[in-house]
Amino acid sequence: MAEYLIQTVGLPEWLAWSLMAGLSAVLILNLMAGGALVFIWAERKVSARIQDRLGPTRTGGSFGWLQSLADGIKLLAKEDLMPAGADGMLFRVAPYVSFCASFAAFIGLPFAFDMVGLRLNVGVFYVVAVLGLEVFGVILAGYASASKWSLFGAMREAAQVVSYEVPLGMCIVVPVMLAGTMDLVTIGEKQAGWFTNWYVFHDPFTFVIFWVYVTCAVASVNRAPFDLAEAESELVAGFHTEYSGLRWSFFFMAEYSSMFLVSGLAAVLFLGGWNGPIPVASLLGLSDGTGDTTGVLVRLVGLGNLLGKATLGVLIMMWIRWTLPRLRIDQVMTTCLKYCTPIAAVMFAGAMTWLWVFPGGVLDIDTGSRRPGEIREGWLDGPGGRGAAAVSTPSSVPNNAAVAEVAE
Amino acid sequence: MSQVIDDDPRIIEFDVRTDEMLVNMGPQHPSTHGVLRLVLRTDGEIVSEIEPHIGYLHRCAEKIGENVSARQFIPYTDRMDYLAAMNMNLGWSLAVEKLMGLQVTEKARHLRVLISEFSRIASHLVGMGAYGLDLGTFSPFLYAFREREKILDLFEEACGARLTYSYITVGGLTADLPPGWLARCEAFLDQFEPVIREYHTLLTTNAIFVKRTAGIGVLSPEMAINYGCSGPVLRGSGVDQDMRRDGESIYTAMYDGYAFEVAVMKNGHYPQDHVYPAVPADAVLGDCWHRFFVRMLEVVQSMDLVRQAIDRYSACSGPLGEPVKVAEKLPKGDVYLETECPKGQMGFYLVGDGTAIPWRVRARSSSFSNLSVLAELCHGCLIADVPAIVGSLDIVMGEIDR
Amino acid sequence: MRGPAFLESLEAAVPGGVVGTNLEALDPWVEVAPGAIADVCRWLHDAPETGFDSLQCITAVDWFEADPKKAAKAGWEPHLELVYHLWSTAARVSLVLKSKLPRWKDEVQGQPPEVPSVVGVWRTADWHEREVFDLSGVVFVGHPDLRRILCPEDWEGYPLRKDYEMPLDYHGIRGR
Amino acid sequence: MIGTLFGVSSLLAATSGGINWHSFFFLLFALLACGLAVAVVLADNVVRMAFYLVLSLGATAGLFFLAGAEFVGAMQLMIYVGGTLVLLIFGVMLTAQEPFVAIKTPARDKVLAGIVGGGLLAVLLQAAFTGPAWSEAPADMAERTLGQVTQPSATPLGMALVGVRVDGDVASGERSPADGNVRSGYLLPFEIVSVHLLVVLVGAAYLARTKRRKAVAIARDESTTGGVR
Amino acid sequence: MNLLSDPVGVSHYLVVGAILFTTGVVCMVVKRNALGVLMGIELVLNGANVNFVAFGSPVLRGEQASILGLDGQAMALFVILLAAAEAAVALAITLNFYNNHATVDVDRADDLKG
Repeated sequence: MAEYLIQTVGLPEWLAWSLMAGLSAVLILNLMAGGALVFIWAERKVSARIQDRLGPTRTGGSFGWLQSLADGIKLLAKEDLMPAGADGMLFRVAPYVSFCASFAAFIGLPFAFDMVGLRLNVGVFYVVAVLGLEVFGVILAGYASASKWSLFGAMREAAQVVSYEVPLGMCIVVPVMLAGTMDLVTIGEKQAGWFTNWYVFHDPFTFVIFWVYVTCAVASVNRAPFDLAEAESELVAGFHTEYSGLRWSFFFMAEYSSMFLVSGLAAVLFLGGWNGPIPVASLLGLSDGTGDTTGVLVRLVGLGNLLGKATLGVLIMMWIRWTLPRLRIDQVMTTCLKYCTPIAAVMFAGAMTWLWVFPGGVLDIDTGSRRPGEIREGWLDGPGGRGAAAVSTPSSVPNNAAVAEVAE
Repeated sequence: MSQVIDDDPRIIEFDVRTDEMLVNMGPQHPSTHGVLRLVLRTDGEIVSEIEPHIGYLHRCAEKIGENVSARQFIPYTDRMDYLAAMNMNLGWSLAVEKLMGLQVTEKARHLRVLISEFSRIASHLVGMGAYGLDLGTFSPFLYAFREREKILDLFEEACGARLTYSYITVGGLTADLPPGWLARCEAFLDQFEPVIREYHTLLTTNAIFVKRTAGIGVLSPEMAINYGCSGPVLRGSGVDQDMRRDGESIYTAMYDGYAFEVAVMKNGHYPQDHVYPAVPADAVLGDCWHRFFVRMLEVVQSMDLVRQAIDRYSACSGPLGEPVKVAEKLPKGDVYLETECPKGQMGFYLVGDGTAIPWRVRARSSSFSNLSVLAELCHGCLIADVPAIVGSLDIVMGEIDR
Repeated sequence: MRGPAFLESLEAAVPGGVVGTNLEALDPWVEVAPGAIADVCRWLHDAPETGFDSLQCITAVDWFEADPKKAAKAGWEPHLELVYHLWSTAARVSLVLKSKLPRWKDEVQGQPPEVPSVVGVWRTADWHEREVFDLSGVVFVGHPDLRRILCPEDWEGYPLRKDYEMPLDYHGIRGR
Repeated sequence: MIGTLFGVSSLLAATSGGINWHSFFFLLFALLACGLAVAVVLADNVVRMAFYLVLSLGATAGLFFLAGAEFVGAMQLMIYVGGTLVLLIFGVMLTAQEPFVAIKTPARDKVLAGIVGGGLLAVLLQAAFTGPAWSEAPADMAERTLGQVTQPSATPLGMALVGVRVDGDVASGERSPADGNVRSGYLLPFEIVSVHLLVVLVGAAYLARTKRRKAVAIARDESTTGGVR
Repeated sequence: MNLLSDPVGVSHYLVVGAILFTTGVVCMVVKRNALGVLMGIELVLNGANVNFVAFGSPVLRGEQASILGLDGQAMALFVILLAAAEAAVALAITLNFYNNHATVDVDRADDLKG
């Protein structure tokens, strides 16, 4: 599209690129913010239904679907309070740090084939690394608030997130190993076909490790039963005790978009990414790899698939939250160090062995579509594979920190 | 070898050198059940000392009692344990009746049993739901309040109020039940019985719940008695004492002919008259889980009592009797009577000087004594355990501060 | 062991402790000399045949009549009465101890009377004695931490005394 | 702010005929990295120092991404920034008590350090511009779009770490594994680093472990340190 | 020279590396807080890393870098790993020092002084 602007409209190159960069950034930002609004509304409705209530019913019609927006306006109008003893600079910056980390991680998450903010060949690594920075804002907030409850919340969060990164990393390594690449787009691509190609069903070990991933993901985004950093019955509100108004809502948005992100990551890594359980498109002889209208339409369906899977993940997290009591800090650490980490390690070894014993896979149903293993990082094979095509045609990879083909 | 070292008092363990921190939990804190202020001295997450500060809800009820007549004091008793106001009314009425030597009619007796046991269910529902809230799960709270609302609806039909009833009063009750009430009550009980199983699934037997409560805040029976604990807190420690069975005759006479089990672990097991969930392996007698479980059992026992009371009450043909006059003179003398309220033994001490207005009124509240054991229980626990322990004591600040 | 036999053994254990009894009252009571209250309680708690292992309540009753006409008819001298309600969980019996104190120590207005603390016997006495100290103005000698409990720490006066006057003003809050 | 940015950039573009986006982002990240590094030196509060340090390291990671070292960049984010995070936490823990929030440095030390640092910087800068080849960008730089990855780095890096070289002269065909004179991979260093990390983990755990000591010894210890707790 | 339009070369990266290195050294010298010194070390290593990456960068050096291959990046990786290890040990030492002296002021670490 940038080329279109340059060639047809005649814009200067730099302007075209910056326009596209801005558009992509706006798209991702809106996905985050809009997603957060939707999820906050959904959380209210889901919790209400779980608890025999109705939830919001008035604002914006019978389902109260404008409730989050109304809340947002209320938060905007609220006074931005800061405790007298707070470290002003850090206190003000902390919510944005959290939010930016969450936002930056979205850049690496593919929403459909090649619909990605920036296609990195270390995609998974990047997403996990950046997501881990979210805790940074929380610690700063806890420290800067000059409140003991905030400090407790921050220290809990730090201990918890740093610990859970270990099993989380091990879980993520397994799909990377199966795909032979850290490129999220290729990982998603390799799970094309019937749902049996999804990595969660690849072998028993990946099935187990998927659930370990779910546990660790819930813990790393601080959702119940691991929401110790903001445990309201113990720490008042934890790290955001002293926050109000817009800054508080930034934490809130960061939390919800992180939930969405880890769910999306789970979908890409384990649940086939943008590929539906039944390869309708490839059965019809369509491909999402082509640049024409059909290709774009198929990709849009894929986008729907991925968003659906990610939303399902978020809904499950809500379900868990409104059902289970909260764990204690030592029990959270025990869960991580004594259960998740060893299980993840064993499953990792198991998956490795499996790959060695059954290199072609056991449940290898020939679907007529691309088979797993056919797609490799192109530069090793030379031209031929689709991955190669994507890498070797520079024009199709707009390279900029935030330029995306989402815009196409 | 290592055992020897462990026991050597001269050897101490130390970790990172840390400073102790004073943290104020409350008076405005989500899990202190009202306006309780706890000053925690913590080393990191570990609480080394805890000091409760009370009195934020002190309304001079005892002083007021010296200025109003015995019947006029009834509304003030409502405001003590406002979650089980019926039981408070009953305690005061019985104390005054003991002083005056009154005997209520048979019908009033059964109605009092019915109402006070029903009120016990309502109170324990709050205790259970709020305990879930303390442990970080929100839904059981609303499930509990859903059922409690139905009980309050029934109370409203009977006396017109939903929280502060002033229904049971000196000499009887202010009104008889409206027609059809008993049928609705039975319908509620039938509907409520399976709901208890849901509570057990969501809380009592939930793995995380058990992890959070089993072995936490263990209160030995000796300590419980020494601290004057009563009610579910005492029975949770395995002390078999229930004023409905062991109390003074004027109170136990009310329960004459009623069959119920005292919810306490005797001979290594809880009563077996109904199917209850098994005690988890981690639970130690006297810990938070047992205190919670005793409450859950009492709900079932109270349901049995309510059913029995419904039968007896409907079998009674006599009059309900009239309450005493508002300005009825009290005889000279003093009485003390403890009744078994949902939170524990509520005692009223009353000194009459021959006028209608008591010379001295004293309310001994169960939560007051139950809370005083908190400092002992919380020694060395984690911050997250503090709400768990406070919640398991099931205190009501209105009763503590009076 | 009830009635007279019980009193005899109590008298033998703490000579001079019991100064009067009323076994006909609704709640029969034993009057104990103020100085001996801790010893009596200790004996009642420890002695195997009694075993009053639980203290239910401590109450102070202020016997004071401001109106001189009524005071003349009252039939008692102004005094404070401490009432202890004991309970035995094993025997399931209760016992009432009473003890008469002067309203003020050494007749000095504002100087609360003193009585031995029973915290060493029952830990629950801790808060109950604090409450009595707070509201009725009795100093329990030997209490580990005798502070006001329900009223603010800087509150003046003892609200449950019959001659207590509500302050006109407390930190700018209108009292009356 | 974004408006200003675009305004400035379009102004510059108008004067010089277009922005090189690589240069633009390089400038952005370089200024951030250097500015925040200076802020680390100037800050007194440990937590603020750590905050600046993390941002500086993050900006450096951005530079790595720009230079085509994606894996190193991600690694930097994950490990370096994560490691600093732990520093930060300790900073918070140790400074939760007032006296240690800021340990002031004498002005004399600052001046001295400034002189030494300035000299060092001068030498280094001079060195940076000595190599003529270093100063000029590759010929095709201008044509290349910003951030375009010439070749993925993660897999060859991983292979190099396990001892197989597929990059450099092997990729360009100057040498081949068959010749037997391929430069070695990094298997040995990799192993050493792994063992090293393990040793460090054990050692750190040992150093910071819960210790047992006789209470008498503690008392003496307290008296020598003035019993400061 | 217009920084925004001219292509960036290795020298530019070297300048950044030099500045990071120098600030790191100054930080190590100036700070009395043990954690501050640690941060100085991190900055120094980071500056070195910038140089490694720049020299090995195919983007910056084109054909010249292909001889080096990924050596520069591999070196940077090892530096990062060792820095992490160093941070762990240094933190443990700091913690121990704090346990014994109740301060993190390195000027107080003079137990060996005669």
